[in-house]
Amino acid sequence: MTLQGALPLAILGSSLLPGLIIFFLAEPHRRGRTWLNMAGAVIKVLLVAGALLGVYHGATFEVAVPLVPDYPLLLRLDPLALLFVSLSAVLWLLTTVYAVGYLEGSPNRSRFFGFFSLCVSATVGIAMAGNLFTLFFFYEVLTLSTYPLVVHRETEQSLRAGRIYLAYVMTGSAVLLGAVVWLHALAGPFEFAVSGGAVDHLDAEHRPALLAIFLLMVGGFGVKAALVPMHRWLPAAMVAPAPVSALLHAVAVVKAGAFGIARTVYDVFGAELAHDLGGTTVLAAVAGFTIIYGSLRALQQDDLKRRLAYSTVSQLSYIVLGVSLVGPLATIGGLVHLVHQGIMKITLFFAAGNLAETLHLHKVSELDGVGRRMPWTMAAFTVAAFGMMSAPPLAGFVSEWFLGLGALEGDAPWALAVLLASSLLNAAYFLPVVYRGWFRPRRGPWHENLPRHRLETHPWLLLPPVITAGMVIALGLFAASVWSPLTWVRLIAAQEYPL
Amino acid sequence: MSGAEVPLAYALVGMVVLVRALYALFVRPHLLHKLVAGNLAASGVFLVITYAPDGGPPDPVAQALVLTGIVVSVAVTAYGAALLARLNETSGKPYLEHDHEA
Amino acid sequence: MILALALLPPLLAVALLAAPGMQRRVLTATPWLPLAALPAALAPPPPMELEFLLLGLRLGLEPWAQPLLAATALLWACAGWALRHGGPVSVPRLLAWQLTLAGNLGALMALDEPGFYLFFALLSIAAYGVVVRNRAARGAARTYLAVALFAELLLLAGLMLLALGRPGPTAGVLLLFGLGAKLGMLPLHFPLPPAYAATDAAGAAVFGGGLTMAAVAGWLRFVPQVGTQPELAIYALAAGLAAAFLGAAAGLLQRDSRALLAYSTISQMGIVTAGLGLALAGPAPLVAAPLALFALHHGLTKAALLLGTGAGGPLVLTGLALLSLALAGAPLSGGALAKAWLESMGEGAPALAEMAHGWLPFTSAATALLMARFLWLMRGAATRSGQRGPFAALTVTALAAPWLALLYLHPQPTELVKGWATLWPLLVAAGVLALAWPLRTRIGRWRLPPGDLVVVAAPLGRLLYRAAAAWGSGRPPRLLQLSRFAPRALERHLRGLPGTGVVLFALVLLFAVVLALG
Amino acid sequence: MSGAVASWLLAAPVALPLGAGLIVPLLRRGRSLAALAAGAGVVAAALLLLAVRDPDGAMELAVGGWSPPLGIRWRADLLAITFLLSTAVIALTVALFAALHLPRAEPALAGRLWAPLLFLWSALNALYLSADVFNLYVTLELLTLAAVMLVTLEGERQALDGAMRYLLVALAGSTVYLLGVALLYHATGTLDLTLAAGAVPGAALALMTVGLMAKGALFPLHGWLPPAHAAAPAPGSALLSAVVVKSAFYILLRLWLEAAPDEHAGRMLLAACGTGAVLWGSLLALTQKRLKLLVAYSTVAQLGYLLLVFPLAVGSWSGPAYAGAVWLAVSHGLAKAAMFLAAGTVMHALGHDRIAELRGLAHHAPVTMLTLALAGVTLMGLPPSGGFVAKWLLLSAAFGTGQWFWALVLLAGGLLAAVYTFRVIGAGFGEAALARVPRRAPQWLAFALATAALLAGVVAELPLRQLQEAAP
Repeated sequence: MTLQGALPLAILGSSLLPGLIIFFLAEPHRRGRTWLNMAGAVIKVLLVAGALLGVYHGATFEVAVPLVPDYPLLLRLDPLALLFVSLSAVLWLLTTVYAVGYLEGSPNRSRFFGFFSLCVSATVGIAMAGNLFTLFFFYEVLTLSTYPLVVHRETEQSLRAGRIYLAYVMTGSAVLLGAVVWLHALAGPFEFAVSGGAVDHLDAEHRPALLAIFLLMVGGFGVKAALVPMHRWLPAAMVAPAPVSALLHAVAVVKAGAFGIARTVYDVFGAELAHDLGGTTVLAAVAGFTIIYGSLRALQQDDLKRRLAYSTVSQLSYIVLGVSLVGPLATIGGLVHLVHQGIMKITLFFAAGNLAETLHLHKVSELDGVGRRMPWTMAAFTVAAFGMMSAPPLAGFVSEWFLGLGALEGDAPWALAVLLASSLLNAAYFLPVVYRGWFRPRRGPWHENLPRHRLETHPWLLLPPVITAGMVIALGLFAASVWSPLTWVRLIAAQEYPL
Repeated sequence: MSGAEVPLAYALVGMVVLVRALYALFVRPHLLHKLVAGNLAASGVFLVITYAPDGGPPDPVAQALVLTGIVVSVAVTAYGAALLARLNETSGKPYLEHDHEA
Repeated sequence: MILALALLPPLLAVALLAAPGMQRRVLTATPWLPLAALPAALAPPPPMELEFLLLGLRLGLEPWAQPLLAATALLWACAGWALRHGGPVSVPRLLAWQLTLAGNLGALMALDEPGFYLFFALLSIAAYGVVVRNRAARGAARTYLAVALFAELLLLAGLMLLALGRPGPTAGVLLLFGLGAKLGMLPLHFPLPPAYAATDAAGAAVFGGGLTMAAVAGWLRFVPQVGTQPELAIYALAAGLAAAFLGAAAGLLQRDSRALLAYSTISQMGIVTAGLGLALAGPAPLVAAPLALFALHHGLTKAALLLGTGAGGPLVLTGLALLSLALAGAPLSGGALAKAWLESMGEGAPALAEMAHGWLPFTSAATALLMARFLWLMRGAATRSGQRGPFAALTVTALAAPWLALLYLHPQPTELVKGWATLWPLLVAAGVLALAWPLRTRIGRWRLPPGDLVVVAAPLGRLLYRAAAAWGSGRPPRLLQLSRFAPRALERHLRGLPGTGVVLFALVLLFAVVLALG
Repeated sequence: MSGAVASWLLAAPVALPLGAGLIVPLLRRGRSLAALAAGAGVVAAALLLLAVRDPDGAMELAVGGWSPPLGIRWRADLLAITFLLSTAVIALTVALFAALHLPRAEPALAGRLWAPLLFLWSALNALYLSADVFNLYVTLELLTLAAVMLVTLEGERQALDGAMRYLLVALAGSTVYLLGVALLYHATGTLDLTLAAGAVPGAALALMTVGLMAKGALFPLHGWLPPAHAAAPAPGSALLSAVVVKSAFYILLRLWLEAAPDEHAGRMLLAACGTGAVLWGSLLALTQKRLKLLVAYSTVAQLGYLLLVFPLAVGSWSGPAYAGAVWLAVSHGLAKAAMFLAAGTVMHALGHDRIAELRGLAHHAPVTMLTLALAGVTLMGLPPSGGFVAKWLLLSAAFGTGQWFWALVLLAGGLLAAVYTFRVIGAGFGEAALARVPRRAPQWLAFALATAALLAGVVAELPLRQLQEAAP
């Protein structure tokens, strides 16, 4: 096997193997488990860094494992794949650190970390998938390996959440599977096109079928991307432990949906065909509605995590909107938000997790004056929140800037209006949190959950949000630099829309 | 065996026996009835098998089939009888649960 | 390089505030931090590209922007001085102060759209922290922030259109309101008076001086790019003049001196709006300098006045009187010079210009009356030590700076020195005052709540927020419970032998038929 | 290779279990060892058969030198070998499980299990190898007898009742089937499916089909299956659900795809029954209160999937659809066996199998929970399971032949399977003590089967290709 082929497999294995080993590790082996996790995560980051360098210099990494006749398991590292892979890899490393601190002394940790690594592997697999078959393959693995994490606490509430999660997501995948197979029945086996669509060679009488397939596929992915009205599982899934909410329900799972939509539009149908079919128009409308709806619902939540969840619902559709507003600028905006939203949202969830874990604070109305008790956590939260409001110079602003330009470029001023209104709503539901934290005095003593540290909380809990908050600033401030996601996304857009 | 003609009547009778027997197998509540009916039904089929329109030489295959068939059905019936006995002594009545009520 | 240097001190201060125990030192240093911008303002370097920053940040200063930067720096220095001696300052407020300063300086220097938006947004959001210094200030601060955020989005949309190379009436409107909110442009003016009234002298000075100059700079930098927009011009002109007079009128009915000054800002900025309207009306390129000069004069004077509201005492009162005269455009004052220069504007649309110039003197008269009322309110203000120094310093600056700026910007400044033309409006005002004097008690009883519209707008906003937060909070329907549905009866029949028999016969027939037909 | 060895290879799968079955009851101890030895022999033989088969043309053996039509002819083509091998793997694992599990769980049964189990196995192998319809009848009868014996082992009322029900329905079914055979013989003068190909009269086909449906518990003749399978001891129900019921499908496959290639209307009807099975079976699985009944009904549903192959295996798609169906049968067999073995462990651990009271399993028998979950993945047809690749092929055929409604059935069935599987998984979470802590080794055996079902999706490429080529 050549290096070209080995690298994708190695990237996949770096989380898969530790995960499988951890399953069979007895509960007390804390050290071994942590060591395995960290080693896997670090190795993955290094491998991905290598891949980035390689692809940047034009190398191609690809490997095919035969699975079904004519439908191999195809792993390929193209720029779009790497965008998602590197996001997952970096955030996995941080979340692992966080999770180790978070689950200190709680039961079933082997099960937790085992499935956690499995989820990450599945996500990476989705990212690297070179054809629809592979994409669906890992998409389903992700679906299943997430369930045990949702129900991890094993309370009645979490089991119910698990049921809801499955009900929505499995239905979505059934629809997706049908659509994918239907498409292959029309077009035969194909890989993702490097530029343009893979099925745009089909002749005109297939148009109606293609539109139907497009909508079904987008609908199928849309469940994980939490497009309204298929979003309800996400807030329900918030009963999961904070690391899960942080990595999976803010990044991996939901992004898998958004990423799938991006693949569908760009590399399966091709932006042009998708646009001509009228599919993207429908998609854009749904995304726009979701953006506003999600923000409004977020406004209603007093439970911090639920508020964040609805905010995720809204923010994810930024990506979908960017993808569906066909055009280079919108593409840049949407895809770069894939990264930016992930980092901002994970920061928020880390922070929320810290509040809950350290001081047993779950509701927005309980946060008065917490800024004095946990300044670093609240600072991280504040930075990310302002990022979500797309305030410059934070990451969110860069996304919004290009999305807005894209909306105008695509003659969809309504989309710009939606984005701006959403920013306003984001302010409406994030600022109260920030305000209570910093400007309101706390009445009464804190309910201390953890043994008091010299720091405001367990260092493993504190480090990740601070780092990601730093990234939120850096990604915005240095957006124009060579190593920013923005530059990378520009590369992709140039590939999709050769001028 | 002489090459006597086996008229269609045999086959028809066989059919009738089969249908009637199957009916009994399904509807008669007593398990003994059911088993005997099952055996009869098989015999009906054997009649159908032996049907040979034109006299001609006897068909060894058909005879082989019937012979084997008889063996098999006897075995099955015997086992069924044994089972019935056990069922009868455990449950006290030679009927199937929940069937045939109302 | 020195451009970027101007921004460093406040940002460093922000970083330092994170370290425990540094607050005290940062507060001490606060007055000196803005002065780092002076070199950039006085020795303007060529524009600099920081292409790795944000979306490729471009810093630079047009000639007219240099005096504005210098003035802003001095203003912030004095305000900072006042802040330092104005009693305890909470850490969040100090933080907000530094961020606002950074935003203010940056907005004056950023040439590219995203960059300008960055600093302007920083300015207007952080300013919230400057206003909200105690419980009493919360309401005013919230109203300010709500409108500010809304305006930010308009501004963003406008800048996007420019960045995309699609200037036009839409972009014009968006920019006009997006920036105009800071200038009390109707109808977005209502947050200003409560905000001025709620914060302390130092904070108000920043609002009245720093924010206005930054916003005007934004106008002068970006609005010209939308080209000639006659309709927009008419609106701007009308809105400007309306603000000029209504602002003054509303100000007369105020009890709180700072709220009054806020209305004066609304009125004065109305003049700038009208000037911008003239610029939009005709094909002639916008001459930014006069408006810049006016903004500078108003900014410094207004800031000084606001600082004065925190000081008090007879000496201060005289200073306030001088400043008031300047604001009213008394002969040889900065105001007079600026207005005189404004007269030269609008050759693109003579008719409009005619009309505008006709009204201009009366704005001075209105201002004069307003300032008289202000002095009347201030007459018994208690002396507060520690606030005099910054007031004095800023007053001197405010009276001198316009001259220096004019010397720098105008080829023949002497042209603008006018005598009678600037004097008679004051006399008119004096006359009106004399006539109204007997009625002073009655008029004194009339009053308008600070931020007129706010009494409607704020409750309306709260109502909307509540409605949004309450809407549809009922739980969505649960999933269909399949397990409820139990087709056991039918299954029992299928299990029973009779049922099986029926099915078996039926199937045989069915298959036979189908196979016979198919 | 020489004919002698070939004939030995063909005879071994039938002879070994049969012989062992006859000997074992006479042994005083070491019964399980003998049985396992015979089982290992069968596995080896099956593997050898696979290794030495020549891709074009099947290996044949005229039993006792008599040639058809009078004699018995055995034939091992790829389909037969596939079923032989999968059955062998499943049966051997089940036997191992029985050897490890029963002595502790149900000592009374430990000895009495082997004879019926081995006869069953032998009859199954004979059935796979038989090429003519009458032999199939005989093997089916023997199979039924052995199966009924397995059901009766527990010996209490439900078991005997279920067994009797099974016996009677099977008896009726085989009689009807035999009538079909008679008609076939009169019409074509032959009993060999390959010789009768294309000339099977409709009536005969109808009778044989319905008879087989009764024996194979294909909807709507499935009524006897749940009570019977649920009443048998774990190893028994595992074999019954995993392989025995599929023997009927195996014959249907040969009957419709080899002997009656162009009966499209009839195929539609079969698929319609399959649809009924999928929906009805899943629905009842949802309503069950006992784990074993739930698993049994899921078998009813899964058998329905298999029937969908008949309308799909047409034209250029016959290859993929055929391969898919066979692979579905194989992976479902593995998964279902795993599930029933796991159910056995549950029974042992809790003393009951009421779904509502499975709490604590996730903690104290995690391997068993994982087994149920993995097996469930195969039933749902999700990657990376064998069920998934099979479903992929069937779906492709459905869309490729423009029969998207069968695709809907496939997808809906997967969803329903998910619902009832996760009903069980969800119930297993939460903290509670178990009546007995089950032994580890048997659990790992069940787990191995479930994993095999999962891996059946990863290693599928080669076998699927070969099956496609071997498709009739």
